[in-house]
Amino acid sequence: MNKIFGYPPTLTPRTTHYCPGCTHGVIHRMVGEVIDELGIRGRTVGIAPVGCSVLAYEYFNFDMFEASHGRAPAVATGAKRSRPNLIVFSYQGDGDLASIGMAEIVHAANRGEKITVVFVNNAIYGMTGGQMAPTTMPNQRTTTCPMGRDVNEVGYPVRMAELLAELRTPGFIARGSAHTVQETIRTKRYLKEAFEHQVAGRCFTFVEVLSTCPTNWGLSPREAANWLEREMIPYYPLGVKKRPDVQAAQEGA
Amino acid sequence: MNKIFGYPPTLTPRTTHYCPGCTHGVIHRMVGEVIDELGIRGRTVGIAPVGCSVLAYEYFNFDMFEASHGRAPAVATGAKRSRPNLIVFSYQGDGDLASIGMAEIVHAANRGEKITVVFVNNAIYGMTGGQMAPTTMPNQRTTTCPMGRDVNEVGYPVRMAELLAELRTPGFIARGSAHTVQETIRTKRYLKEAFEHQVAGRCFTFVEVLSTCPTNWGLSPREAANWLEREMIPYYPLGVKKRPDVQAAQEGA
Amino acid sequence: MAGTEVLMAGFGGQGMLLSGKLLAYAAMNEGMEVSWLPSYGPEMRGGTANVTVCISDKPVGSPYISRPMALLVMNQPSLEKFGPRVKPGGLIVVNSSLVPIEADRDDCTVIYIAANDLAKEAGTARAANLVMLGAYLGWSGVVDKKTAVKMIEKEFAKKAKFIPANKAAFEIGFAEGFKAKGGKR
Amino acid sequence: MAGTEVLMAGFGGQGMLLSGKLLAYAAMNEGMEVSWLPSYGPEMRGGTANVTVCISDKPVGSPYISRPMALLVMNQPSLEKFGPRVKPGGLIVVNSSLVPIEADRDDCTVIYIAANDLAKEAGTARAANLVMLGAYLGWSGVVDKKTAVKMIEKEFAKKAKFIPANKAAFEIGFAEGFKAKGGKR
Amino acid sequence: MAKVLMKGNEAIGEAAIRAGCIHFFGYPITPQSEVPEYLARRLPEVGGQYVQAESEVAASNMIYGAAGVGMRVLTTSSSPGISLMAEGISYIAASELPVVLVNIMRAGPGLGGILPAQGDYFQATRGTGHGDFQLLVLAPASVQEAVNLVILAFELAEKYLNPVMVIGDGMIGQMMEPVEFPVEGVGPPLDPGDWALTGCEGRERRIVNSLFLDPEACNRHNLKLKAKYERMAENEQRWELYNCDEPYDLLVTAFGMMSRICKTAIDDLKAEGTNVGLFRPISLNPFPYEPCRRVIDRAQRILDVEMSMGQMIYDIQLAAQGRLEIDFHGTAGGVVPSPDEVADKIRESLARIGRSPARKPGKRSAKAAAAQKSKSKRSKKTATAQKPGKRGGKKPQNAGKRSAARQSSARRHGRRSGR
Amino acid sequence: MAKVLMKGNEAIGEAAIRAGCIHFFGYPITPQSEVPEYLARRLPEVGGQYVQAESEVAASNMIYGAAGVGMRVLTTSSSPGISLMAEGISYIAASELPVVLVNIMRAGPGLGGILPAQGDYFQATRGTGHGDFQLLVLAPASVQEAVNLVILAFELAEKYLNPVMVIGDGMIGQMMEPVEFPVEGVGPPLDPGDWALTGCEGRERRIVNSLFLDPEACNRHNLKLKAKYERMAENEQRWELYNCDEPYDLLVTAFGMMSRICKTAIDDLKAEGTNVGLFRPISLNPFPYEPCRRVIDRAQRILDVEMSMGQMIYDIQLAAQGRLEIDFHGTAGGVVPSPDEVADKIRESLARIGRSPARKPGKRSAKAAAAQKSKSKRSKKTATAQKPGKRGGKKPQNAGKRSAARQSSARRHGRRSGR
Amino acid sequence: MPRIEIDKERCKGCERCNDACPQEILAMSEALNVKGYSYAVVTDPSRCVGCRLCAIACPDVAIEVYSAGTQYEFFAY
Amino acid sequence: MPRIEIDKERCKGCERCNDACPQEILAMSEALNVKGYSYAVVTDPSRCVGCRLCAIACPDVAIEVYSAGTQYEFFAY
Ligand SMILES: Cc1ncc(C[n+]2csc(CCOP(=O)(O)OP(=O)(O)O)c2C)c(N)n1
Ligand SMILES: Cc1ncc(C[n+]2csc(CCOP(=O)(O)OP(=O)(O)O)c2C)c(N)n1
Ligand code: SF4
Ligand code: SF4
Ligand code: SF4
Ligand code: SF4
Ligand code: SF4
Ligand code: SF4
Ligand SMILES: [Mg+2]
Ligand SMILES: [Mg+2]
Repeated sequence: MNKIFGYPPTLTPRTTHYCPGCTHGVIHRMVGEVIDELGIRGRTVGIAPVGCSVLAYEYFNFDMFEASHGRAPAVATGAKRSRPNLIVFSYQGDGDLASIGMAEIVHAANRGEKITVVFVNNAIYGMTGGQMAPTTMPNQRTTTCPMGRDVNEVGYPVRMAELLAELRTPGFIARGSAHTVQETIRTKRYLKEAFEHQVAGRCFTFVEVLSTCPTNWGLSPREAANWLEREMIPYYPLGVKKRPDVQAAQEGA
Repeated sequence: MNKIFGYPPTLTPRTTHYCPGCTHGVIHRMVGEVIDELGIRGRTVGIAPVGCSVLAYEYFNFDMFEASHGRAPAVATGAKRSRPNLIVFSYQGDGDLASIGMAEIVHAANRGEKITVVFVNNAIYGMTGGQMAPTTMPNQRTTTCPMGRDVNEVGYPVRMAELLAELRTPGFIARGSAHTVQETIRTKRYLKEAFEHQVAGRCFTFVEVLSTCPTNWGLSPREAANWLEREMIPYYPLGVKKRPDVQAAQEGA
Repeated sequence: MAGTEVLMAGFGGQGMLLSGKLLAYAAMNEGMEVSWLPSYGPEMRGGTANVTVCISDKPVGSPYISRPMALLVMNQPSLEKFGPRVKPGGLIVVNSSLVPIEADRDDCTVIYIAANDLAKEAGTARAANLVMLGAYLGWSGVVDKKTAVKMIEKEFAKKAKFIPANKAAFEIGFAEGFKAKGGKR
Repeated sequence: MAGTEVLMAGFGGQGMLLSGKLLAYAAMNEGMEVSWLPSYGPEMRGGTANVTVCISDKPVGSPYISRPMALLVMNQPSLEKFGPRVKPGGLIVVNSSLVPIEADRDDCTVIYIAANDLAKEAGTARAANLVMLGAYLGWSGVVDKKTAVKMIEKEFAKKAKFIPANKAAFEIGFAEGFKAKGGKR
Repeated sequence: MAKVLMKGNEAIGEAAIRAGCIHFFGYPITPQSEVPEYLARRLPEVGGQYVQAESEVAASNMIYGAAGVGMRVLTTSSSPGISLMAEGISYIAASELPVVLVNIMRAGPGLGGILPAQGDYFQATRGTGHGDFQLLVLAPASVQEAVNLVILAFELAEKYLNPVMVIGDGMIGQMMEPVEFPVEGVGPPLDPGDWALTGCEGRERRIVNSLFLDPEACNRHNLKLKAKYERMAENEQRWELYNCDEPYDLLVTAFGMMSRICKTAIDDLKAEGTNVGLFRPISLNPFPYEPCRRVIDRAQRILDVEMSMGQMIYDIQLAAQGRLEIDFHGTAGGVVPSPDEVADKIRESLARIGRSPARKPGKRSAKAAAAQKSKSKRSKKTATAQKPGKRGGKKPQNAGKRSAARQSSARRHGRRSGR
Repeated sequence: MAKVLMKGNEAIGEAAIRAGCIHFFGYPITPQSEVPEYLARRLPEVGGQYVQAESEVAASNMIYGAAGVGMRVLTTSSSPGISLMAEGISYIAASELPVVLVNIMRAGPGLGGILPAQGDYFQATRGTGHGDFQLLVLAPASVQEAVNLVILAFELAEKYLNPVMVIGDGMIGQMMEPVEFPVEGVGPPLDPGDWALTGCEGRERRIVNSLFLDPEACNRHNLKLKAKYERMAENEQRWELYNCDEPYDLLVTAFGMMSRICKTAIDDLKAEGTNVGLFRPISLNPFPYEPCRRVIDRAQRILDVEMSMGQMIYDIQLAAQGRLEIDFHGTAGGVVPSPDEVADKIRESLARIGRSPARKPGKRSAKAAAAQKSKSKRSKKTATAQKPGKRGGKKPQNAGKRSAARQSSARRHGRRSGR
Repeated sequence: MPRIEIDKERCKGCERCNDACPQEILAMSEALNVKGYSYAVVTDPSRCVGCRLCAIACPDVAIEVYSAGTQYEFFAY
Repeated sequence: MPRIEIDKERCKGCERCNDACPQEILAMSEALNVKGYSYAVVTDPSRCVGCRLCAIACPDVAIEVYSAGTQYEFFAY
């Protein structure tokens, strides 16, 4: 009998503080697995954001920063530019990355920082108790849009993957989801590809992962997965948005 | 004999501080003319940025703010949301809007603020003496990229019009240029359409105008116009990038 | 009486913040000065949620109380943490449906109430917090029973169907508390 | 001499900042303490550009000088603005090629030098700033002529073809200054 | 008007509406998120708007825009968020716009924690941003006072055309207390005076600006601001004295919620026969130096208590001018000193001047606890807040009315909370 | 090593390289833009990197990242840019990372102007950001001292694992003076100690963090920081006395470039037979209170001169403890008080204590001007900078060596400038 | 025979594994774990095919899977 | 006959009008204006067609154009 699935060595044994069914946990595990698979734990530096994953440094078992709200890509830039041999990734929520951190993520992507960004989009501010995020769905109710997001007043949700893919600077940009096993498996491939590009020193890499927030959506984990599937995926299409021209990059290098 | 071209009433009589041949002056005049043509001077509030046009409030003859560097869209949001009857526009350079002010412009556009943004892209920080901007052309030399912009190190220039057009929220987004008479005329039409959409309360409006900085490019005004034509226009294609569905907007209202 | 402080503690979702609010409202309606100070922060996520209610006939001094006069606990960690802090001569109400241990205090009154079981009897296990509040008021008489019941009615005004069960739970608790006090005050 | 301060003023692009730098370099090379403080800011854009050079055998106190010992002016606004501030007994060198007015000071030495014309003679009108510097040094002898010439050579080392004309301009100016001083120091 | 039981954060939001402020721009942050949440519900009801800014940087510039067009405007945040507003606040102050800011302080520095703290005293009173400018800073010690001071903040902001900050700790934001709103409904709109950008139709155009390229003009502008700050210092000092009518050897200094904890400690000690005075600045800027000096002059030692590592103590030193020794007790990180702890520190300070009560410092005694039960002495001698030149009894403008009143409204304020 | 004539901004950039710092993250702003411009040219030559941040907010987080992985790192900015770093600096201080920040102050508040000013004293020494933290703040008064202090700043940052700010005004950034670099080449790399995130291969993993959800832990962290600040206060006070050897009635206090202007004024007055002392703090934080008090004790009055509306004066007051009257002269907005103006103010202050020189205050006299010509007296009595406990002669660590030396390099430093 | 092991103290009772199992052999416990959660249990271990879907779905990495198949070094899937 | 008027004190000598004029009748002055700029002058006024291109090109709004054509209210072009 072989163990064909178990606790990834690169996660600490701590139980997370995430709510039951919150897919932050799934995404943590995938990141840990990818780092194990690539054997880069010893030279990886992760960056936790401000958001529910603020304590990510308690769970990832390697060197970690805790960054200020939204600025993880700038922290990553400082770290990676100073020690290019490190594998640097940030792990950020949608309030963190798409609201307050918009300038930092767009510019890190545009400068082509050779980092990996794991973007957990749960369409809400989880940690602070469920306020509207730029990614909140039309008509979705939150504590700061109690009548539902009115797109005439505050516009449509931001699609970060598409927005960043619009930049001319090469990059790897994909969107997956952690709400089903199938999408989780696919998303893990995106994450792995992203880290591989970074290991090869190729380009900026970005994986958006749709994630549930049962607590602030006011749904059970199961309902939350269904809501994500029904409401979010049509608006946030999954798939690879941009891939570096590996050939060209190798010649350039 | 009729005067068929003269000083727009909505500009103050002051001579600008702009360098000889700097097309900031052309853009100022066009904005002034449009405001005169629409007869909205009495309810217009302009917002000057930090950049060479920091003194725009000396030249536009109506109520004006001076905003902090990059934040004019936030100031515009505060003003327009508080007094929706005002016609509010910001006038911003590329360092101001595309570098430090990235978050503010993306979010103002995404919220669909019913303002007009005049974005003067001269591929450089004019006021501070010619440092690299996010819009600086590949290989263009500036005081902070003395060997020319290396796209492998700092990425490609940001195309703001295309980036903002990618957002789902409706808007009017166009790019013109002030380097020739022909493009100036076309650009003025964009500006007029933008203000018209605002007057109709329709959507976020944004006109990027390619502009020369003879001083910091180290070129004569004539050479500067040629350089813009040759280097910038192929990378920054002119034209309307996005138009609101006027029909739909009217029904919505 | 001139004033008292009650600490109500449990897991998040067990309704102690609401019990505290009802108590504060009731006291306020009886003309007293009150403060209601919830814990927030690290304890909150999946941890304990507690609230301190101060009641006084004078403006409340510190709403933050290190040594309360009374403690109502819905779980074991809270009893372990706060039990020792109750002032000598004070009261501890333990929800014995959920707390398997006893309070280690002989200088206080300790009442064990099977709040969840009693609440179930009243119609809904979710009203265990009201059993606890009832027990506290039955024992202490800090506010009038009628005032408290009025507050419950107000609180649930928009979900009227919950009123009867919640009132019943409160009454059951009250009776228990009153009994523990020896049937008189 | 123990120290002096020179204010050099003109339009941006007229090279007064460079003249000031050459003077500061030369003085430094002669073992003196120096400071070179340019104006910056509102005056800069299309306006006047000026620089204050302080030279002393002791550490320079304030590099910002309200009343300089000497003034070199390349345009009328600068003469009008700074002329009255020169210390009594000081020196004013006026580029009469560009400044149509006279300095209204009888307690100072005023030298009028047609710097642009003289520079043209030397080979390039752009070297008017060096004519001015030369005139100042010819009059004041603050640093040795040879040192100043060495600095010019160093400054233009990378654009060697400009050296002769600039040196020539400096020499012409120097001669004029020395003459104005009466041919002796 | 009837009293309602309200969470501090929500009461602050409501107070703004009562003051006529129907525009809010801000960003969520614990422990103040209930302000935006409350206003997101309430403002549309009163014809106003809640706009969630993309960041605190943007929020500070949005309020600049809103105030610039002559509307009353509020933003609220907590420590790190206020830091992000530093540049914006400097612009607002320099441009002389009336805005009200609320800082519900949490533990710092950095991300710190989310529990109550007072470590932003310096930031509020000295270095909120670059350049020479000052905020008016008001520090309430109860939910009622928070309401009163928010309303006052709007008045002062408009009187001086200056940003006003109301500063409290997480406790004041999170706790519920009964409040009475001194005014009904929505206050009248702001008079756009001769400065607001309302469109130049029919009048000279106006400019809202802080750029003065000419140094003389910039200096004049700074002198003008300075004169205003001197006027503020003259007229807007607010403070409270507690227990200062009887003789005391020790003066305790504290502000905000910390002062209430000190009061409880002081009351407890009274039961031991010790009288201790308390000085509480209500306006942290202008700091009431003179009033503070007057009560210092009657003491033999000072104990400054803060939920910080010692910030207000500098102002106490400036008031004391070296005349007395100052002891300090401070905690940070969200640790709230308990009344017992403060009482112990008071005993230690008293011991240093040989005025130690007989009993050794220790845990709050049973006797003290008993005293607590019947705090009859606390009644009429409580809080007297004074303004300069108005010593003695006059009830301060901003003192909360504490008369018992029936609760009239059952608005629901319980919300999920987080960080 | 030979002296070179260098612009302050460029010398600061070069000094960082000499200190072993080869990473710079920053954003252009007048009057400091020559630092990034210089480093954009120089850093690639020494194997380092210049990264232009998208904003000062980003810059402050980039240096957090760079320092966190154990590299020496510099950022420079000017007043509004420093405000934008407030949150980032608070994080850096809280996480105990060694970074060096330079603020080349311009006129404020708001956009203000771009000319020299000192109005960020409070911001630097008190409220740089939220929470209880402190920067080490060093204020040079010459280009040479700027070089020395930047090098020292890196040493101190690493010694204390604390951000250090070198603060000067636009003059120090823009002027050229001869400088000698005390070290050749590029300094050795930083030792990543037991804190830097270099990859956890072969060791325990590390965390760079300022979050402490547990209040007790957060309080402990604050106490740890406080202990560090006390150590800094103990060991890192730096100051200069000028003319304090002879008896004086008036003590002038000033910092940075302003102190040099005061020196010239003091020298001019000597020619009139008046001796005036000068106290200049070099470390603005920790402020040298005790040393200041010692020279205050020998004076009868104080004149504090600042290019601001009065900020350091609070620290002078704290040092004076009410013992002396303090006059103040300040300008803002980019107006630089001239030596004449300062001399006049000195005369006024002297007059107030009946020590007025015979002549009426007025424009700098011919006699003074003549004296200026031969300032022989100024020579050996100049600047003596001292550290606590080391009174008297010892040449301070950071005093510039001013021996005449041949210029060895003709590096070109003239650049276009703007705002 | 493939089998899974559930660490009941890590489990938060979210039921995601229940939904994921193609064999429908997972359910929730009656009893609560020390954190008060009802936890996942295997109702019919014999029918487990070792497909790992439950483990992949679990946000709390509470499930280990054992099988006769190839040992994946790092639980690649 | 169409004609233009150049405000020589506003002119900064950028020559943009020179380049814009289809009639090639603009040139730069020998003399300098008070700000020290060589300014635009019309070399052959009689050939001006009143096309306004010079004016549209001018960043300093130094040119007015007069013509017999329709008067545009706000110089629309
Ligand atoms: C400067 C600053 N502003 C605001 C906050 C408060 N805050 C903490 S987390 C958060 C939002 C988190 O939402 P998101 O990034 O979507 O992460 P999630 O919790 O949903 O995973 C906010 C606003 C803060 N800590 N710092
Ligand atoms: C917060 C802040 N950072 C930096 C500056 C300095 N600064 C002034 S203008 C400017 C850039 C201007 O460039 P751009 O926006 O392209 O305008 P242009 O001058 O080219 O028209 C900068 C960096 C500032 N004033 N404030
Ligand atoms: S609040 Fe939402 S995002 Fe945060 S842990 Fe809970 S479910 Fe996950
Ligand atoms: S510096 Fe450039 S952008 Fe600025 S006024 Fe001159 S030419 Fe125009
Ligand atoms: S491994 Fe597959 S079959 Fe076995 S329990 Fe898990 S999901 Fe069900
Ligand atoms: S998915 Fe994991 S946490 Fe959820 S019920 Fe199953 S075992 Fe428990
Ligand atoms: S109006 Fe036309 S023809 Fe006449 S000068 Fe101007 S460009 Fe030339
Ligand atoms: S375009 Fe205008 S500024 Fe330029 S030369 Fe012609 S008239 Fe003068
Ligand atoms: Mg989220
Ligand atoms: Mg630009």
